Amino acid sequence: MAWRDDWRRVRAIARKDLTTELRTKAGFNGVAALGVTILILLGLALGPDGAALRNAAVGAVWLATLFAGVLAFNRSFQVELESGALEPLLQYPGPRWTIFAGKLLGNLVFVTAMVAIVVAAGVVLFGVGIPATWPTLVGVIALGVVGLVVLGTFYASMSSRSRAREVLLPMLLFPMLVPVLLGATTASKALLGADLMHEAGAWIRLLAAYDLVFLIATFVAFEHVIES
Amino acid sequence: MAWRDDWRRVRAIARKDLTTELRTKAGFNGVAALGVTILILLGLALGPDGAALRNAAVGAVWLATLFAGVLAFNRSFQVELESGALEPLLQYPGPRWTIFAGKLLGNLVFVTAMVAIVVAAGVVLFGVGIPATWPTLVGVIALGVVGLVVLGTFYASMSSRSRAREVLLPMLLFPMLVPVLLGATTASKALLGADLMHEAGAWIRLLAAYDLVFLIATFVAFEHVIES
Amino acid sequence: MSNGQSDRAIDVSGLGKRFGARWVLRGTTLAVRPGEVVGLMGQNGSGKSTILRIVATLLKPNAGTAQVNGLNVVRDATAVRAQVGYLAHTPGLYDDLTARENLKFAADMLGMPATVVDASLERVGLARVAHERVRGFSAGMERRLALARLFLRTPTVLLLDEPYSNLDAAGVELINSLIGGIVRTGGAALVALHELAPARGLIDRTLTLVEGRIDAARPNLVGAAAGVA
Amino acid sequence: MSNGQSDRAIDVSGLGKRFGARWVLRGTTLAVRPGEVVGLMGQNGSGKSTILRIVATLLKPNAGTAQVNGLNVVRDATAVRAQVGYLAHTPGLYDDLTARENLKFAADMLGMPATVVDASLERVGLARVAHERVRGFSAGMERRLALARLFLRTPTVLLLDEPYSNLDAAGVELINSLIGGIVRTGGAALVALHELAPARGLIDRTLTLVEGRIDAARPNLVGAAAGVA
Amino acid sequence: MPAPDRSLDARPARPPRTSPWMGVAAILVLAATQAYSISTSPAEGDMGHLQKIMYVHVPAAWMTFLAFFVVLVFSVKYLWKGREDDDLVAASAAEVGATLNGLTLVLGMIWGRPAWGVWWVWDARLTSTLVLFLIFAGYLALRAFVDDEQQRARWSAAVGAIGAINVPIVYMSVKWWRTLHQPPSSPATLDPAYTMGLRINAFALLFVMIFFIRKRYEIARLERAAEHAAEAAALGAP
Ligand code: HEM
Ligand SMILES: Nc1ncnc2c1ncn2[C@@H]1O[C@H](COP(=O)(O)OP(=O)(O)OP(=O)(O)O)[C@@H](O)[C@H]1O
Ligand SMILES: Nc1ncnc2c1ncn2[C@@H]1O[C@H](COP(=O)(O)OP(=O)(O)OP(=O)(O)O)[C@@H](O)[C@H]1O
Ligand SMILES: [Mg+2]
Ligand SMILES: [Mg+2]
Repeated sequence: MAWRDDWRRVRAIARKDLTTELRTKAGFNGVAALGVTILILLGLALGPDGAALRNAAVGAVWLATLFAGVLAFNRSFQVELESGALEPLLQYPGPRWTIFAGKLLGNLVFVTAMVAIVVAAGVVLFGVGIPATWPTLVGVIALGVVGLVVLGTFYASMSSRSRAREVLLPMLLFPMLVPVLLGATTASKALLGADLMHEAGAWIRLLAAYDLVFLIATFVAFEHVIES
Repeated sequence: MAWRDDWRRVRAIARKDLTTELRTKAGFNGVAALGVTILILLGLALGPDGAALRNAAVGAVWLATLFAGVLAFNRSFQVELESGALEPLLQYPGPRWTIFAGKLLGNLVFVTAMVAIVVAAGVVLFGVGIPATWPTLVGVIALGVVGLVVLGTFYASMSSRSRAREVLLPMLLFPMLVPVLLGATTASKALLGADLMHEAGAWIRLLAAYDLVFLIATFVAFEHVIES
Repeated sequence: MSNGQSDRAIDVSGLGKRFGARWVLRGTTLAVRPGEVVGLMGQNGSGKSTILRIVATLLKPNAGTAQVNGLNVVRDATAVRAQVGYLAHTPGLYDDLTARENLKFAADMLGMPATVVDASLERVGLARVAHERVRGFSAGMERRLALARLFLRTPTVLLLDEPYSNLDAAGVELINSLIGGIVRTGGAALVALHELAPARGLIDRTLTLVEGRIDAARPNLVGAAAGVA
Repeated sequence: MSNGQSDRAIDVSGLGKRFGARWVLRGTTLAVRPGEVVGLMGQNGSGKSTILRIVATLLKPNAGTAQVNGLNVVRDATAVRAQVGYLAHTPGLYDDLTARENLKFAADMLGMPATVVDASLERVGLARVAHERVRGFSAGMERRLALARLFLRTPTVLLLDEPYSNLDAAGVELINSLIGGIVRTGGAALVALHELAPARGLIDRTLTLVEGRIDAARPNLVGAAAGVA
Repeated sequence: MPAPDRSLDARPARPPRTSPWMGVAAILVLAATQAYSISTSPAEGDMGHLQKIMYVHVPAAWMTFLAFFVVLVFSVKYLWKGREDDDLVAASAAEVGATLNGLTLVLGMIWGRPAWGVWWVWDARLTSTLVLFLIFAGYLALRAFVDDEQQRARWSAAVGAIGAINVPIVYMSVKWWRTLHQPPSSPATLDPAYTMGLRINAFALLFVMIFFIRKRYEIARLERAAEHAAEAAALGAP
């Protein structure tokens, strides 16, 4: 009973966020287009050398995901702050973790869709061959996305309410995501090289452990953080 | 007389924006720290190979400047939108170009200071040697910054008033900045290589022309754009 | 829901709140009995909204306690939220959702059935624009929609922060019927306002906030020739 | 400043405005003479704010014309801005600047000497918090600061959108003294409001907006037993 | 009037006071060790006396870790108990830790320039030290950008704890990232002649660290005490 109410809250929040994103159009298309644009800029800035580019492709894809993702997280709480909707949100009865779970769910859907587009663009633009191990690669991407979304949503819940939100979120988030970035790029590279399966395995375990640890830690911490 | 009034308006706007940035602290320190963080992320994403990194240094510095700069531009108009300050701003008498000029001036000061820090960090982190032609290099950087700020401020004046501002600005801006990015990176690389002075010369002329064209164009277009 | 001590719907005692170094509330003590409507008055910046926000669990006091139906607003915040209906200065709506979507969201969060949504929209007179986005709403339409949220369920305690502002005559009647409905079911209301006129007849007594405390010397404006301004 | 045809401070004729496909104003015609104070009434969402925003040059009409002292608000927008003082629903302040910095900025933009700033702060009763950031201001304090901007210079035409909301009795007096001052210097005021009580004595006549037009059938509320609600 | 509810914001009766002797002693030991080690230990082949940077560089790195561990402990404690003092200790430790972290970086870079010919290499230890610095720079930035004390305390406790949890993960990942490709260009292995000086110095720096954390904490406490005195006045008799 209580669980059903909570689940209804979680869904309501996720649905509201996704509706807003779709409604504002820029929301999804914009973030995805931005991811692709960043990818292209990275390609341009790193120079015209084909082999070097292919080498940098994986890193570029993850960086583009990261930068575009930050925008999504900030938006997700900013929508609450415009015209003071956060106060009513906090004033509803029901446990606070439902708010975090709802935001998390919305962001997860959003970022997953965006990553699909950025990865596709990366494959095309940088001429990356799809390896036989692609299901594992999808797993790596999923683990990376979860890590990104969990910490991104958590930090955005604070930064968006501070002065200087646009700046504070990446400042807090980027250093924390170093393991995700390294794990995801290195594992992806190994899988694309289609050789060092063992190497990828270690990184995948690291990513999974990372996701689990921070999923638990952020759920515990959120209740303290959301109070004003 | 009228000119003096207009100049007073320009200064008032720039001063107000810079005061707000300093006041919220995050403003400058945050954006600069973020630029450096992005630089480090680029270093991490591109892998541990020293020589490849040194090659990518110039591109990384310009990309970090670009990404951090976008935040500055967005902030500069967002401050008008919070609690509806844009309407009073538009309601003041006096020509509209003063608003653009004021914003431009504020952003120029802000981004110049940020670039100084990012460049210094880039020199240290990527082990770039400072060439004898460094005054020209400073000139290239200045031209790049002007191009970035002129277009950034102009597009932010529109995007910040749309829904989805955080996303729209980079979407509009990044493609427009491709010539600046290419010109600035290629010229900088040539000057750092300290050999192909002729190549740098052509790019510098391109940058200068680009800045001039868009400075004029944006001043003309702004009057139309800012009306609601 | 409420436990035994329900002889006081709202019980605020020795409340202290500071922002930075400045103390806005300095030991405010007030009580509202069930069935009672109390007007909270005071100059701009005197702390009316701050009191309401503390009782609504949105702000933590630095000293003193506040209780709603015997429940402490800090320790039993979740239980308090289930009993309190709060209308703020700002409407707190999602601009890119329609009026109906905004209310549906509130119903989901409150655990109310979806059927109450349309009834509530009808009641505040926004049924006609139910499927328009809130972004284009006028000031009064936004206030009405915020108000519609309070019609979704029947709280036992109402906290209204200058509810009459921006509303036309029909909107004023809405507020009064909301208050009247709560009082009839034995609930209580604390209403911050500057002018008694629109609420005339509904407010049982007024309290005036001066220097962060309820001023005992100020007359209870109700019953007196209460025209303000 | 104003050119010859100054027998009408505000002259709105056949004004049409639509948002998307919905026409909010459908040929509104109204005029305010110099020295006159006109109340603009109408239900929530009837288009009062829209008219004021058009006259204040913030919104372009889709049909019809609006003139201020004979100047067209679209063609001569800059000249109109120099003559109009507009108070909106929202205060439009910079949260991270202090009260004084906000006003100083306005003075710079208006081309007024810096000396008027402190006088204006004093007048609205915010001198005490002149060096505090606006972020922590109460609703009424923000309204007062927005009002202080209007005291920086003497416009010939005042456009006030529900000026009394959120203000305490002293704040209401401020608004009335602002209107009184303008009228005494031969200026005019168009005031959107829902309730005449706070302005009593100042408003010369009222116009009521119904379905996007001034309703000729509605009584001029001034002089009648004008209690609203 | 009833007494204010202290449970909301528990605080000790009086602020603590650290004897300045601790600081004086720490600095004296530090200075003495420098003098001793610089005079006795041989100048190293490649770098000469520049190598003495190590006597501060290495202990500073160790103390950085220790200080951030203190942040972790007191942040978790704050989230658990909600006592204001724990927040202040965590904040003090974070400031001191970030300073030591910055010192490690700067000294390392000054050292790296003659040793490796560059200011920076993307070595595992260097990179993870830098990331650690950024994590806690973010922590301090957060503290600077939030005005309300209770909110600041809760947020920074969460950020501090979660940041500290990440430290070993960052270290591991950066190490793997490096070592899987080429052997680390790590600093020269330690000559036993230096171990003694290093150990003494580590203790000296430990005392310096404790002294600064306590001093910083005391200042914060005194500020709060002043505010609480103002509170007592504000809430006193009508
Ligand atoms: C920015 C540059 C540098 C940074 C961030 C840095 C960081 C660190 C850190 C964090 C430690 C402690 C590691 C531990 O005990 O697990 C350390 C130890 C040490 N560093 Fe550095 N370092 C830098 C440059 C250098 C340079 C240039 C040298 C000498 C050529 C050097 C020599 C040492 C030595 C000898 C140790 C002790 C090694 C040990 O205990 O095993 N460091 N450094
Ligand atoms: N930017 C906009 N986009 C879409 N519709 C708008 C916009 N601005 C106003 N409207 C619509 O125009 C109508 C009139 O709005 P306006 O704000 O002028 O009303 P009002 O008379 O001031 O009402 P209130 O008394 O509630 O302030 C409303 O129905 C509103 O929905
Ligand atoms: N978040 C905040 N930060 C700093 N100061 C605040 C904050 N919120 C309120 N204040 C201060 O507290 C005081 C009381 O504010 P409050 O909003 O409670 O007043 P009010 O009685 O509701 O006034 P009004 O009639 O103008 O709405 C004001 O002086 C205000 O400046
Ligand atoms: Mg208030
Ligand atoms: Mg209106």
